[in-house]
Formats: sequence, structure tokens, C-alpha cells
Amino acid sequence: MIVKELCQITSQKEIAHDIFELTLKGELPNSMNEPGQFVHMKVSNGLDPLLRRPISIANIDKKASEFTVIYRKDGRGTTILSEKQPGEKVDVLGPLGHGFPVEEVNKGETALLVGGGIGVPPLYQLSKELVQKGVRVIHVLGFQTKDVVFYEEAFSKLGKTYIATVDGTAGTKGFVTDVINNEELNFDIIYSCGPTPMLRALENNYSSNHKVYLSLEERMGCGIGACFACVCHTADDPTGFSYKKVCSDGPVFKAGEVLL
Amino acid sequence: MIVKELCQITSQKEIAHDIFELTLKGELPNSMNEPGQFVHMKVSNGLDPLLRRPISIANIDKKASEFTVIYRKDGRGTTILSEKQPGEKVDVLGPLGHGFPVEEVNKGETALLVGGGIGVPPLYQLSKELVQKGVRVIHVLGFQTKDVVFYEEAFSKLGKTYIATVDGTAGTKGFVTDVINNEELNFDIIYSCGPTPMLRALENNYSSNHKVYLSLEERMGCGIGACFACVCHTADDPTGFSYKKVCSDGPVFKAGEVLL
Amino acid sequence: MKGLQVELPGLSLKNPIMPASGCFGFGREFSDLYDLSMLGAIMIKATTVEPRFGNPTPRVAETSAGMLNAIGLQNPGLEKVYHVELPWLAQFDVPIIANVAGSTEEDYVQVAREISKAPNVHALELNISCPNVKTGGIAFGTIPEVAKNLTKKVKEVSEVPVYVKLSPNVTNIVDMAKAVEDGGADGLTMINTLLGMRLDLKTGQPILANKSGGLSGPAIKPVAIRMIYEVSQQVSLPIIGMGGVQTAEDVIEYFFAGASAVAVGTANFVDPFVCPSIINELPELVDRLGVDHISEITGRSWKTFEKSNHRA
Amino acid sequence: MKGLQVELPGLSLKNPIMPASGCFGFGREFSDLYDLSMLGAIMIKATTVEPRFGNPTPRVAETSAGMLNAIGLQNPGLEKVYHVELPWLAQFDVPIIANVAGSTEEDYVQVAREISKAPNVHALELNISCPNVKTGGIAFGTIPEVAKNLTKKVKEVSEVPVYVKLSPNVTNIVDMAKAVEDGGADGLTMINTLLGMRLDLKTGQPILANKSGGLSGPAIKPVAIRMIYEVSQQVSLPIIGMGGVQTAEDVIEYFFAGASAVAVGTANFVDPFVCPSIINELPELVDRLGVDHISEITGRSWKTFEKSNHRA
Ligand SMILES: Cc1cc2nc3c(=O)[nH]c(=O)nc-3n(C[C@H](O)[C@H](O)[C@H](O)COP(=O)(O)OP(=O)(O)OC[C@H]3O[C@@H](n4cnc5c(N)ncnc54)[C@H](O)[C@@H]3O)c2cc1C
Ligand SMILES: Cc1cc2nc3c(=O)[nH]c(=O)nc-3n(C[C@H](O)[C@H](O)[C@H](O)COP(=O)(O)OP(=O)(O)OC[C@H]3O[C@@H](n4cnc5c(N)ncnc54)[C@H](O)[C@@H]3O)c2cc1C
Ligand SMILES: Cc1cc2nc3c(=O)[nH]c(=O)nc-3n(C[C@H](O)[C@H](O)[C@H](O)COP(=O)(O)O)c2cc1C
Ligand SMILES: Cc1cc2nc3c(=O)[nH]c(=O)nc-3n(C[C@H](O)[C@H](O)[C@H](O)COP(=O)(O)O)c2cc1C
Ligand code: FES
Ligand code: FES
Repeated sequence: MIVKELCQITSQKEIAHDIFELTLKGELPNSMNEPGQFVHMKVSNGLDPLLRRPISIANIDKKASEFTVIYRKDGRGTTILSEKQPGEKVDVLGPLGHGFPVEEVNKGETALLVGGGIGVPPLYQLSKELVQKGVRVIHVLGFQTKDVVFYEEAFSKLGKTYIATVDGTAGTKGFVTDVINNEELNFDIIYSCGPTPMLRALENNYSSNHKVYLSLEERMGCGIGACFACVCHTADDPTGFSYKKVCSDGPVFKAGEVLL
Repeated sequence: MIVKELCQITSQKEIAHDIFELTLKGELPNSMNEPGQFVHMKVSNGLDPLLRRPISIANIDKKASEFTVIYRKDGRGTTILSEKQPGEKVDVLGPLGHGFPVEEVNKGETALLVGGGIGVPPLYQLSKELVQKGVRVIHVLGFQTKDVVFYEEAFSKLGKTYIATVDGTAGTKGFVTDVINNEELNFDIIYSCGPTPMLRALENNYSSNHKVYLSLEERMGCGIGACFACVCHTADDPTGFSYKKVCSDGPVFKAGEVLL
Repeated sequence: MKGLQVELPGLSLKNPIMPASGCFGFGREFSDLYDLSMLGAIMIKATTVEPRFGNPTPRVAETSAGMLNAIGLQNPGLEKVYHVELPWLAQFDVPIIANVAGSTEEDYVQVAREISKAPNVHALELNISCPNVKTGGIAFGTIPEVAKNLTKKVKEVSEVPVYVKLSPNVTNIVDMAKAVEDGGADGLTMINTLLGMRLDLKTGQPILANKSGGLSGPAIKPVAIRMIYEVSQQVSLPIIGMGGVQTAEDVIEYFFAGASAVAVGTANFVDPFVCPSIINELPELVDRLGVDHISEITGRSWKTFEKSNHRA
Repeated sequence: MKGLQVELPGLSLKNPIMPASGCFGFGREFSDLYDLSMLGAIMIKATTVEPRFGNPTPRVAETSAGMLNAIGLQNPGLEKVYHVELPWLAQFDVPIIANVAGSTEEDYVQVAREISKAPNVHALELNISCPNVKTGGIAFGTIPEVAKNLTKKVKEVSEVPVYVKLSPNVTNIVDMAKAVEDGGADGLTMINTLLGMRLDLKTGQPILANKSGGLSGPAIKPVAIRMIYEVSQQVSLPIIGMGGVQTAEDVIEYFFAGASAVAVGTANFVDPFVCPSIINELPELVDRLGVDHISEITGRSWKTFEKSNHRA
């Protein structure tokens, strides 16, 4: 069920250059049942900025009634968000969309989690749930540069974790796909979130003989499926009328379902 | 000299129903040299609301580098201002306009200070300066009702203070003009700030045989004399081209100078 | 609620608040959030003869106190709207206003003829003003004579009253309103979006894939209020006002300007519960204005009345 | 500053930033705050043949991310502007663009002929688009043929290049631009304000004494960007862009759209130091775009160029 709630900030930390980890408290976590869903946040009370901002849920702590998001301070909205202090309240709409299907992999199998930049956060909650189920997890996380790497340790606690940076300042130099190739990783399923070129590479290379689930990003209006801002073509009808909405049908799709 | 400064809030108190006393610290008080000037405040960082809000200076404390304004929480802007906490900063432009001429009354003479509602605040700094100069001050302060009366004690410390309320819940029932008539007050000069009907009554009744100075209010754009939002006709040319700007020629005018 | 019922051609409204076309889909998403029967009416998404996918993404961009959209009239087409969406909506006790779009006169006529037969469609809203469609359609919304003729043709086939949705992107809105009144329109809805654009600061390219789009939200409210103020004095048609409505106070301002009901668009994206909130807050505001019924304040800005003195 | 000099007809600008007409008076107030010589140019307040008092107050009202004004062209008249204001401004090393207004063709011609003789007036800005004056003037800004003829007449008498200021309150801005180009204009300035209105929630009456007014500020920027984008592709005149500029980033967006210089209006009221701030911040932004000169980015939104990939 979608809820709109004023959640209270319990912690806000800059965990890497311009990367913030924000924890919020409220009833909302009770409705969060799939890793990979997102929330739509109003970062100010007034009209500036007007629209909500979609941010993935990175961690759910139902016991503490808290959830965590990790975001990059980028434009006006995320900058305002980053200035908020513990104790302040944020208007959150969520949980939204459909997340990663944990049921698609069995206990004892191996899941490869591939994240790029600010696509990494939702993989954290996913990884936790997979591990709890008894799935072996491997993480391949790509970043621009050392300064913006985050959660390396947290992911390492859950499973083998490879870091790649575009400039080689941390982990392997290059892209996540280079790591997967070079390390000759074996796995039963891929879950991924990150820039479209990365998702496209994974779809092209692995979807023919693996289950691959991809989380997409698109500019949004409503976030709930009403405004048709975020539609994409389905893969079987690339120029036709059939479509999926990233906000409510996604953001996670099976590779081959929609046109990237 | 007009300065734009981020001043820090040192105190914010609700001193009567929806009436707030706000004290700010900065270099600005050093430029404040006339009681009755005002500041133009930006109550938020962003575009909502867009324009500054003009508020009179109620008290200047150069030693502490502080000044105080008193305002009524009314529309959007003053509501946002009223939610600010000590420690936060406010963008202030000031001091603006021309204030009450203290030099127009001599030591030993009597000044009648007549305030109505949120016109009362600038009279406080004026009264202090008059008293310091050795002028006897009488205050006649009008309010809607008991709940919105403020600074009665502070004014009483400086001189005889009469309160009038429209509904009679505090002081005399009626208008400030009733008090002046009934108490048969004697004085050499009137200084006043408040609603236009009140100013008009004072001008009509007293300006023929007293010096009368009135502080006007008008919707403003720039506050510095550039946009021509706040002009009024001069009294000697009520339908012609000659004009005064409330923000930069005023807000204080000699009675008979401009058309009320 | 007492004092909020409004009677308009074809429409018996519990209250004068309805979601604006294109900002509420066909109601499905919002039906999970609240009971749609509490709305005054629902303006459904524009319907065209054939299904349309609409424009490529990005389709929205934020602006100061507003947003741009270039959805491009994505919709499942007349047949699916008629046979699937409208019957689904029939479970709610709420009149539907069907937004009719097209690129030729024949398109409009066909959609209007068919969709007006649906039992829960109580009125049509003729969308002659969508800025996001490339074909010749722009003439319908900007040339009075063309708008008049289209209105006439649609009126001939429609089984329900026809409201015409005016575009603000014209030199003279009153001329447009008079023309569609002459054409037989039963009411007006105004305004549609203003044409606007935003550019990406890194690439220099338009943010919207369609380049330009329609500007909506609080930013455009003063333009809408001005147009409704002008038009309501010059035509005798009822007006459903829209443009930047976010609060019950905004609704009052629209009524003062000359509107008889109000639609809420963009605000549904900011707060999906905004329509019920406004409906809840309205009675108190109406009460405070000292009238028994909200309709009494329509046009107060230009009707003579006792000026209340409001200076403290 | 390196990379900011701009050459336009009649105008050799140190930098492309200037206060917009009506938002800077004749510069006196701002001269107490900073050295006016640092500005690219100054667009002075509209000048008419005779002095004008303008409209009754209230003359301004705030809106979401914008404001309405109905000053009504208050000014001291041609003679005083020529003999007092312009000589006073001559102490600064900054070209003046004189905004010319009137209610008849003769008015415009007379002001243009005289004021263009002032040594520091380097260009005229023909204000055919002021929404706050009640006389027939509206035709000048909305009928292409009328605008063209006026431009011609003014060109005949002006001793300096003539820029025509376009109104956004038209169906087709490109037609207006082409008409004044045909009339011999040397440049365009755009946009003037959108017509808008706000009503008082207690009385129901318009807040402005003049009832309607001109909407300016960030709210209108997407409309201005769209119009400049369209016009700059269809005419070969340089454009001075304006509407809601508050930051150096906004200036870049205007250049991308097709502007060759930018004027700052309403923002001067919010922050009287905004023009110097923008001028200070521009060089770094230009640098980051990888060009040597700001003029290189004029029209980037529609000129073909290597699309830089900016996805992280
Ligand atoms: C489903 C989903 C999940 C996301 N999860 C995360 C996350 O966990 N962490 C994170 O850092 N970012 C995430 N993003 C991206 C995030 O939404 C944008 O970074 C953010 O909206 C930028 O807002 P801004 O005000 O800082 O930027 P501005 O550029 O000022 O925003 C202007 C407008 O563009 C939109 N916009 C700008 N960039 C993006 C973008 N990349 N994607 C979608 N809309 C955008 C904004 O929402 C806003 O409407 C996610 C996006 C989506 C769609
Ligand atoms: C020279 C001067 C001195 C003032 N001093 C004081 C003071 O000491 N204490 C105090 O409480 N108030 C004072 N006021 C009035 C104060 O400026 C308004 O109450 C305030 O601007 C309202 O802002 P808002 O956002 O709450 O109201 P809104 O109604 O939301 O404001 C909308 C717009 O209208 C303007 N506006 C609304 N009411 C007024 C008004 N009465 N006068 C001028 N502009 C108005 C606002 O500035 C804003 O631009 C003074 C006004 C002037 C001109
Ligand atoms: C995303 C979006 C889609 C829209 N689609 C339509 C549409 O299909 N038909 C139509 O007549 N108007 C459409 N509109 C215009 C709205 O109905 C409304 O007239 C306009 O947005 C102004 O109201 P607002 O400011 O409350 O949004 C759309 C607006 C938006 C924001
Ligand atoms: C208070 C005010 C007065 C104005 N006076 C004039 C004027 O005299 N002549 C003119 O051509 N434009 C005038 N304008 C319009 C501005 O020059 C400018 O075109 C418009 O405000 C858009 O820019 P902005 O959003 O930066 O303010 C005025 C605008 C404002 C706000
Ligand atoms: S964001 Fe509105 S439909 Fe997806
Ligand atoms: S407020 Fe701008 S001139 Fe007075």
C-alpha cells in the first residue's frame, strides 16, 4: 500500500564525496516488502522545488521502524535534502514500484549483483535478503572514482565484493563488465541497477543464458503511474503502442521485457 | 549605507497572539542611524516566496551588534519567518528609507507617539532616543484586542502609556484618537505609525497647529526606490506628476507632504 | 457537503473539485489511495480514435513553481477507453468528463460521437489546445473560426454537453471563447498549458525529447486567473477553471475570478491526496466568506458587491 | 572580463549582462550600491513624451516564483530624462539602451528622435509590449503589420540602432519577430511580461489597483526560453533575452536558447547586487563549457554540435 508520511530524520551522513546516507523513521517501513522499490520525496515544504524526487530504498529496518536511502547531492533538490538535519521531517510517498524478485533464485545458488554509481544503493537491501535466504552473493560495483565509492565494507560482509572505477583510483580500472569477464564469475542470476549503457551491456551479454533483472531510471512526474511521464516501449513491440511505466510496472524489469 | 547581510537569529519569541519579536545579529546595526527605518527581509533561501518583506526596526543595540523587529504572522512570508530558530540566518537588506526626525523636538518638550497594531514597533526605538535626548514622551497605542497587545510594559518604562483596543478588552475601548481627545493630552509634536485611517485622522485633527510625522505603508517591490511600486502623490499636486516613494523618500513623511 | 454542490450543463457535482485531464490517468492509480466517489467529477485522459504511444522520454521537466510536460496524448484509443476504462470507472458514483482529442475534424467527431454514448460520461471536454502534438491541430486552438466550426460539428454528434478547453497561447482569449460560444459550446474549461521549454545546462539541448512542452503548475495561475476574469465577463458559459491549483484558497481565487468549478492537475503529482484535502477544507473557507453556497462567489472580482474592509 | 565581451548593433558590451527596463530606474539607487560601469549596459525606464504618474497603488503583487506589476510607465518625461537623467548617467562608462514608449505612433517617433541624440544612448528599445497601459497601444505589440510600420517610422528618425521588445502575449511570436525584422529592426529584446492577475482572498478583488498586471520572474522563464528558441531560428537579428534570470546558469540557458545578451529584471528587487554577482560568476561557467567566448554558445540548443555525454 502506498502511504504519504512525514518521516523524521534520525541520521544524515556524507559517506563519500557528495554521497549522503539518510535514515528516516516512520510507519512506512511496515509497507516495504520488496528490495528495489523506491520512495518519492518532497525535499521542501513550499513550491521550490515543486516536484518530488525518486530515491531507491537502500536498507529497511522494520524493527526500528526505519529505512535508509543513499543519494548523490546533484541538483537543487538533492542539495536541499542534504542540508536537512536529524529531527527534521521529510514528506515521503512510498513504497513505490516493483522491486527485485528474490524468489527467482534458490537457496544455494549464486546471485551476481551489479551496481553502477547511485544505482548501487538498492542492491544493499537486496543482498541482505538474498543472504538471509541462503543465496550466495557476489557484488560488482562500479564508480567514477575513489572519492565516490561507498558501502564497500558493508557489501563485503555479505559476500565477495569487486570494485571498479573508471579512472582506476579504487579497485579495478574500467567498467563492471570488465570485472565480470576478467574474474570469470559464475552465477545463476543477475540483478542490476545503474546507468543504461551498463544495463544494456548486461542484457546483451548475459540474458540469453541467465535470468537478468534490471532496475531502470527515468524522469518522473507522479511516481505512481498516473502521468505517463516514465513510459518505455516493451521489447516485443519496439515502435508500437504497448508500454510499461518505470514507476509502477518497474523500476525493475526482466531483461528483454522493455526496450532499454 | 544600504547593506545586504546574512544576519544570525539570536532570539525569536511570540510576545502576543501571532506577534513575534525577532532579534538578529550582524554588522547591520552599525549603519542604523534613524528610528523608523526598515529592513527588507528574504524569509527563505529559494523562490518561495520570491520577494523580500519590509519590516520596521523596533530596537537597535549597537553594543551587542543586534537589532530587533516585531512582526505579525500574517501571510506566507511572515509565517515562514516565524518558524525560524535561533542560530539560523536571515538575508537582510537595510537599513532602508528615512525615519522619524528626532531633531524636530527639543529637550524638555513633549512628544506624542501614536501607534496602531503592527505600526507600534518602530515607535519603541524612537521613544528610547527621545527619552535619551530629554524629551518627555507619551504613548498612545491602539490594538484590535487584548491578545495582540505587546510592549505595554516596555513603553511604560519610557513614559506615560495609554492602550486602546477596538473591543475594549484592554485599556480604553475605541481608537487612539478617542484617547487623545478624552485625556486632553498636551504635546509639541506627534510621531505616528499605523493604519492609514488613523494617520489621516491625526493629520486632519492636529497638523494645522502641531508638527506631525507619519510613517506610511505600501506594497513594495525593491524597497530601495528603483521599481516605483510604492509611490504616492504629493499633497500639493494630488493629481499631477509629482510623487514620493514610500520606501526611499519615506516611510516617514511630514503630515501634509504626501496624499494619504 | 453542504454548500458545495454545483449544477453545470450535464453535470450534477457533489462538489466543484475534479482532477484535470492527463493528471489522473483513468483513475486506477488513485483508486488505491482514496474512494473516487468523493470527487466532484473526473476529467479522464485525452482519448483519440487510435491508440497513441506519445512522445519519447524525457517527457517532463521541472521549472520554477511549475513543470513542463510533453506526454503527447498517450492513450489506449477510443475502443479500449470505451470498453475497458469507462466501464471500470462506472463502479464509482462520479460523473466522467471525457477529454476528446484528435488531429483532424473527423477524429474529434468520431471520438465525441462514440464516447458520449457511455452511460457514465456526462460531458465532453474538447481538447483543442494540446501543445504537444505536431500535426495541424494548433489551428483548432488558436483560430476562432476554426474552433467555432469544430465545436459545431462536435455538438451535432455529442449526446452530452460539450465543454471546450481553451489554450492560453493566444493573443485574444475572449475572441476564442466567444467563437466557441457561437459554435454552441455548453461550457468552457481553461486553461491548458502554456508553451515552454527548458535546456540542459551541460548539453545545451532541450530537456524534453519533444523539445518544447506544456507549462503547468502554480507558475501559470496568474495567467489563468486573468483569462477567466476576462472571459467570464464576456461570455455566458460556465467555466471550469484550472492552472496551478494546489489549495482550497486557490479554488476560492478561481471562483472569485469567474469559475463555477475547478480542476486540479499538476498538484496530484506533488500530493496524490490533494483533491480530497481540498474538498475537506473548502466548507470552512466558504463559511468564512459568509455565503451559504460556493456558487455565490463566482465572479465576485467583477460583480459589484459591498466591499468588506479588511485592514486590521 | 575575458570571454564576455559582446558586440551587438550599436553596443560594445564589456559583458552581456544588463538590468532590464523598469527594474533599475535610471540607475541612481543602484549607483550607491556598486559601480554601474561594471554593467554591460543599462536599459533605462520607459520614457514617454510627457511625464506620467502611472497607475494607482497597489502596483505590485507577489505570485508563485513571480510577481505582477502595473506601474503604468511612470516616468518624468522625455525632457527631464534627456536633460537630467542621461547626463547624470554619463559619468559611468556604460552604454545606455533607452526604452521608448507611447500611446501613438507620433509619441514613439518623437521620443525616439530626441532621445537617440543623447551621446550615451547607444541603442533604443522600442517598448511595443507594455501590458499596463490602457490606450490602443496593445495593437503595436500584437499585430505584426502595425509593429512593422512603427518600427519603420522609428528607424527613420533614430540616430542609433533600434531593438524592438516583443510581447509574449501573442499567438505567434515568430510572426511578430519577422514583421519587425522587415520593418528594419536591428535587434530584438524579449520577452516583456505575461498578462496576469491575482485576487485578494478576503475581498475577492484584484490585488493590483489596475486589476491586471505584467507577470515577471522565474515563473515565466520557460516561456521566454521557448520563444527565443523559436525566434532565433527564424530571424537573423540578435536577441537580448530576459524573463526570470536570477543566476549565471540562467544566463547560459538563455544563450543556449539563442540570446546574444541577457537582461535581469525582477531579480534586482530580490537581490540588488544580482547583476555584479552574475557577472562575477559567468567566466567560470563559460570556461567549464569549454569555449573561449560566451558568444560561441548562442543557439547551441538548435545548432548541431558534438553532443557531450553527461551521464555519470
Ligand atoms: C526509480 C529511481 C530511483 C532512484 N534512486 C536513486 C538513489 O537511490 N540515489 C540517487 O542518488 N539517485 C537516485 N535516483 C536519481 C534521483 O532521482 C535524481 O538524482 C534526483 O531526482 C535529482 O534531483 P535534483 O533535484 O538533485 O536534480 P535536478 O537536476 O535539479 O532535478 C530536476 C528534475 O529532474 C529530475 N531528475 C534529475 N536527474 C534525474 C535522474 N537521474 N533520474 C530521474 N529524475 C531525475 C528530478 O527528479 C527533478 O524532477 C533515482 C531515480 C529513479 C527514477
Ligand atoms: C515600511 C514598512 C514597514 C513595515 N513594518 C512592519 C512591522 O514592523 N511589523 C509588521 O508586522 N509588519 C510590518 N509591515 C507590514 C509587512 O511588510 C507585511 O505584513 C508583510 O509583508 C506580509 O507578508 P506576508 O508574506 O506575511 O503576507 P502575504 O500577504 O503573503 O504577502 C504577499 C505580498 O504582499 C506584501 N504585503 C502584504 N501585506 C503587506 C502590508 N501590510 N504592507 C506591505 N506589503 C504587504 C508582501 O510584502 C508580499 O510581497 C511593514 C510594511 C512596510 C511597507
Ligand atoms: C502530465 C500532464 C498531462 C496532461 N494531459 C492533458 C490531456 O491529455 N488533455 C488535456 O486537455 N490537458 C492535459 N493536460 C493539461 C491539464 O489538464 C491542465 O489543463 C494544465 O496542466 C493546467 O493545470 P495544472 O496547473 O493544475 O496542472 C496535462 C497536463 C499535464 C501536467
Ligand atoms: C516593476 C517592473 C517594471 C517594468 N517596467 C518596464 C518598462 O518600463 N519598460 C519595459 O519595456 N519593460 C518593463 N518591465 C519588463 C521588464 O523589463 C522585463 O521585460 C520583464 O520583467 C521580464 O524580466 P524579469 O522576469 O527578469 O523581470 C518591467 C518589469 C517590472 C517587474
Ligand atoms: S512517473 Fe507518472 S506515470 Fe510514472
Ligand atoms: S519599493 Fe521599489 S520604489 Fe519603493
